[in-house]
Amino acid sequence: MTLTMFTLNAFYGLALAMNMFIIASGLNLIFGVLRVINFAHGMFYMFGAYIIFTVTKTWGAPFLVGVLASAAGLAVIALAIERLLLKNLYDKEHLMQLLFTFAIVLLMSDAAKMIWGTDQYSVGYPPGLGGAINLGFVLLPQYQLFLCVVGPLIAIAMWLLVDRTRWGRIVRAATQDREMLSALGVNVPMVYAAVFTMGSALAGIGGALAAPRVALVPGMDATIINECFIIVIIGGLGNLWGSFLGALAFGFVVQFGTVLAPNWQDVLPYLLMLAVLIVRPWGLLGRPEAGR
Amino acid sequence: MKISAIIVAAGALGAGTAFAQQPVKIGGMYPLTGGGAVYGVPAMAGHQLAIEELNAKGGILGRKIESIERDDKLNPSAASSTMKELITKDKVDIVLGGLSSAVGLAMSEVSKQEKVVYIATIPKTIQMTTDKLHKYVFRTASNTDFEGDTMSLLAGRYKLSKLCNLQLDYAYGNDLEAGIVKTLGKNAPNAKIVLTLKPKLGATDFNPFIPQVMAAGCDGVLSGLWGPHFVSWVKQAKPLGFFDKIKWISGGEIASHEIAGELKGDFPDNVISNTYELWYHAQDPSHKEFQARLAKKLNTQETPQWALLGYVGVMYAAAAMEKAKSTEADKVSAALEGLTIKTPVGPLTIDPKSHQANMGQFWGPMVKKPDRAYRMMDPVEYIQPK
Amino acid sequence: MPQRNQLIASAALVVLLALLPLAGSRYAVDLTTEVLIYALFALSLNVLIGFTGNVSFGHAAYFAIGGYTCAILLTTYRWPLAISLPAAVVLAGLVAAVVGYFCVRLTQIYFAMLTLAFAMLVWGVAFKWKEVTGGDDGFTGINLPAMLTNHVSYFYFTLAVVTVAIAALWVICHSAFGLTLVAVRENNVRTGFIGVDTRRMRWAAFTVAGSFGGLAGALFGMYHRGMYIENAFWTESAQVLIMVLLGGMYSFVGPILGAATLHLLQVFTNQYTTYWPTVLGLILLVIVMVLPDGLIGLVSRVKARWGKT
Amino acid sequence: MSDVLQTMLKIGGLWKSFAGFVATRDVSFELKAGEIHAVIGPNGAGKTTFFNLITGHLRPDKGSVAFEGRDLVGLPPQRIVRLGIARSFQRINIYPRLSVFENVQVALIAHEGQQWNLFRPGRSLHREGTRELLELVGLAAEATETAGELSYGKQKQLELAIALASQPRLLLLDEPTAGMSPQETSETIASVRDIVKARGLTLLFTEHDMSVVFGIAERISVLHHGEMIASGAPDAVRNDPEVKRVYLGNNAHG
Repeated sequence: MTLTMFTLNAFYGLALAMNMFIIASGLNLIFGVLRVINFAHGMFYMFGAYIIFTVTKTWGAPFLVGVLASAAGLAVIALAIERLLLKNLYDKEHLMQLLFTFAIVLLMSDAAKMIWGTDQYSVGYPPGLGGAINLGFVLLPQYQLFLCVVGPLIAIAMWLLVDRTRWGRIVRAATQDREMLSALGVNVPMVYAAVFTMGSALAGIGGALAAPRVALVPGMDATIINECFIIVIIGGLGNLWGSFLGALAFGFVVQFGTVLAPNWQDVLPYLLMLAVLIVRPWGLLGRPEAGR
Repeated sequence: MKISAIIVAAGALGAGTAFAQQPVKIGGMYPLTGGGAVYGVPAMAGHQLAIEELNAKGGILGRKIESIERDDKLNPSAASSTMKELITKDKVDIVLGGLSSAVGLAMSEVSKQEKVVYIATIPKTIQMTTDKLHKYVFRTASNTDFEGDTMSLLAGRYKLSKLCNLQLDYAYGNDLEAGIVKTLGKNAPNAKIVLTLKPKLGATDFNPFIPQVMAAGCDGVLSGLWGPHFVSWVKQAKPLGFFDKIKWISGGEIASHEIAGELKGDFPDNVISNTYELWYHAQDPSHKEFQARLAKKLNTQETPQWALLGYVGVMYAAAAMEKAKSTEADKVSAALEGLTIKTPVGPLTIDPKSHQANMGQFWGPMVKKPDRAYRMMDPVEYIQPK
Repeated sequence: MPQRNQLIASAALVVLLALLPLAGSRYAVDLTTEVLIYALFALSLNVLIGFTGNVSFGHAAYFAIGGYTCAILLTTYRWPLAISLPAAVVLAGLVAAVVGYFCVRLTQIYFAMLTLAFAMLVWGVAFKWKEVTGGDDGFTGINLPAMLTNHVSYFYFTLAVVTVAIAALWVICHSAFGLTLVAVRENNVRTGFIGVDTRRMRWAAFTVAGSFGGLAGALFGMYHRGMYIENAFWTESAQVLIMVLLGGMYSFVGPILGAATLHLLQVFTNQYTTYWPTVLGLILLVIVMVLPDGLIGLVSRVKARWGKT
Repeated sequence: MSDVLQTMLKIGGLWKSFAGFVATRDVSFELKAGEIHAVIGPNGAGKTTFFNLITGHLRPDKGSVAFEGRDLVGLPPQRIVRLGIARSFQRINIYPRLSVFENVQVALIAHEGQQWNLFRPGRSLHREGTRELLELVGLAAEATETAGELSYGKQKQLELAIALASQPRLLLLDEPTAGMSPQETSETIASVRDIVKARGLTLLFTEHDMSVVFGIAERISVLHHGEMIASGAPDAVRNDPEVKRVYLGNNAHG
């Protein structure tokens, strides 16, 4: 591999990692606090992509407005789902929640079909980000550079929010002991609703930011949900920087793995997860859950 | 002897008139949900259009047509069950449709067991009409050999020398590659494949492949990347100036308006590809007529190409039943062999040996037009296999 | 004694099913064959989920291994069914034992994701090993013994095999082994302190589940005369998981009910609307919101959970 | 089976720390067969950790644990149980969704190594033995109830029955009367002592209630901040100045 190729691959791996991180971080947040395995997260991602399509292409709004619309749209959808339905399920079996999110996937897939039909769509790059930057020995696409900036920004913002604010302390406490928090007078249901909304909005942003790079088609939710779970799991459940690390591992393994061993590309993410879980059963930065 | 013959004839006549009340049942199966719906939904629209037209003219053999439509879910086992259901519960006389190779082969397997004719209208895998050919399976779509042949022909015509072969890593991609390799020496003796890459089916990230193609110094790419794969590739490769130097010859119908109309200005230069049908291509009156009716049904002038495939399948079924004067599978199968019908894209004939129709495709370069926001094929050439 | 009633009811159901072909509906016979196979598939998974408390996201792998093995032995190697079918079960069980060895070191979601990873490897092998499995074209044209090519005879064959397999699973689930599995599910730590190697118990449960899953897969492949890589895909694992949850995982018969309900729902809604996902989604929602114990909870609200007979 | 004067459990130089916090500091300890031995100490003294180290729930950083001359370090709980050490837990640790009867039954199945029997119906096994054990701890009337619905005191009794089902020679009870009323406490203690003596068991237990401790313990050991500061006969411990200072002094009058 020449230096040019290596640089390019490393860069692409990073860009992929950042795009995946943005989506997976929301899933991680929801799982970490609510302990809900949200199968609908991929569908939220798809809705994020479709919403930015409608807002920027059909209505002609600027790209940034589209991203915000995707985030807002998913926040509203998620809040409605949480307040109307999901909030009644926290005390039930985890598996019932899983069945619930699967039902949401089915309903939203048909909703998408009714709203957007089955055509495939594409979203243009935001102005000024559609080209590439020439470093002399290598060309780097601007949009991917942009993702490489946005990803860490989101990570830092989440870290500040969760680690440095009162609200964040409550959220972290909620992951530990819900009853205790409730006894302390914290409105736990509101914390849950806020976390679910925020995590889902991140899926929307992830979808919106992925939209210029990929074709928008029904079914685009299917693989993304597995990949997000892989990232969250290999990073360590509920661990923000774990997910960041997990996304980086995912990005580089998929990028370099696909170049070097194209025959394995279909199962690369799963091989990565296998390797991590066998060596570190609780993920890269995860801790074993005490007892039971 | 004579008397018994009369009795038999009378019986047959009686049965015939009783039968005349019964509609002809045509089963149609396409993916209508999930990832395959992009193609399945328009194909089903064409399927329905054909049945509406036939019914307006009195149906088949004077009997009304009853259309029974199902989602094949892009899943071979589910499709197999559904097709059995159509045969055993709904008692269909013939089944049409399918999209993916695996679904096509699964449906072909059911057709073989149940002795019901199946016309594959979209699946292209060559196996269906070679190794796994049987009496009841027919194909009115193109196939990977035809497509590969035309692609290598185009490589020769554009005097390409260093080629990169870019196929999706699954049945269609592998078969198309075989079709190209088989004919390249004959069609483009000066061309050489210097690099073969196979991204996975459903890939959305082509960054591991794009730099490799650019670094290989190819002057042309022979690609089987269809639909969303092509769109994603374009979105990721174009910022690097990928299409400035490299000529992209593609199967997989990426020259269709569904893609060009969506990508608009983002559709790259230097693309030569195919499509089954072109709404803006005035070929002959029958095509214009078809296009007008389809536009009315779908409420858009810019109709998708896939409708034609569903439409032609039904027309073939109808013609075969008329020719056989029966809906019995054995007779319909016999009638389909060598049958020629008129279609919106010209006359088609099913080869009696391979059960394959000589379905051609429109081929040509995609070019900017001053008065259009999207690219169109110009000049268009309808290439039909010999 | 309720157990006796159960036995009589089960026997009556089997007899009733055996009479089904007399009704003359080929469609009903085919549909029932499919339901029987899915019922066995769901029951096999429930050995892990309901009895051991370990959720597998990769159970389709063993279904596929069983299906492909039986198909390949029958067709490529022309082995008789009497050897091919047991061989398929054994191979599925062996692979489950190997995979299980790694998976049972983990618990909860980590366990689930590891099963998923292994299952996707199985899918990858089925996809890439084209010469043997047919790759993504599928393995079609399975060579069945002549006596099973008729749909009625295949139905009886399936009914017999599934009945025996379900009876075997019933015995296993209600054995000392089964009761100890429930103890592992209810309290893993405590079970260690009564002298049980809980990891080995879970490993054994994993292997049992895989073996019976393989049997279901073998029956499935022969029924369709084809195995496809989609049968090993994670969506298939999700589907059987939903069957179990839908029916009720803490009951032995729950998964049978879930399998029948989900499969028939999918078949029937597909006949009426292409918006079958909405119909299915709404039904699932109702079940989740109103029937937390799955369908079996509706059938026997009065009955207490596993533990009281 | 074992001589009354024989050492049953011998612990030497045991250390355990969690992320820098030392929970067990160089603890050495001996337990004679047949004795009733209490481990006391204020909350957080490391009593439960000490039990967990003996029963294999935790692995010591350093030190040795020998049961009847056999090294236990590194053995998983299930192996240690099989050697003859059973325990109860400070926080209720039963099978809340199984019936009371099944709670004990499954422990008997495990004790007999029948968990690998795939054919014998589990519920038909050890019915007699289960009934006897339930009677022994006074739960015969509640046999068919769901364990999780029992009163707290009765759940504690059930724990005892589960522990006894393993037919241990050494019984470790972690706060067997925690959360019980004085009435329940005295009943429980009386029954525990009867059972232990009748079956010739050795008992090691932790306890908060000093009247219980001094009522039945033949020997007492005192843990403080993970260190074993005293060990001996009740009177000797009662009068130990160090114990008085750090523990009894604070608690008895506080």
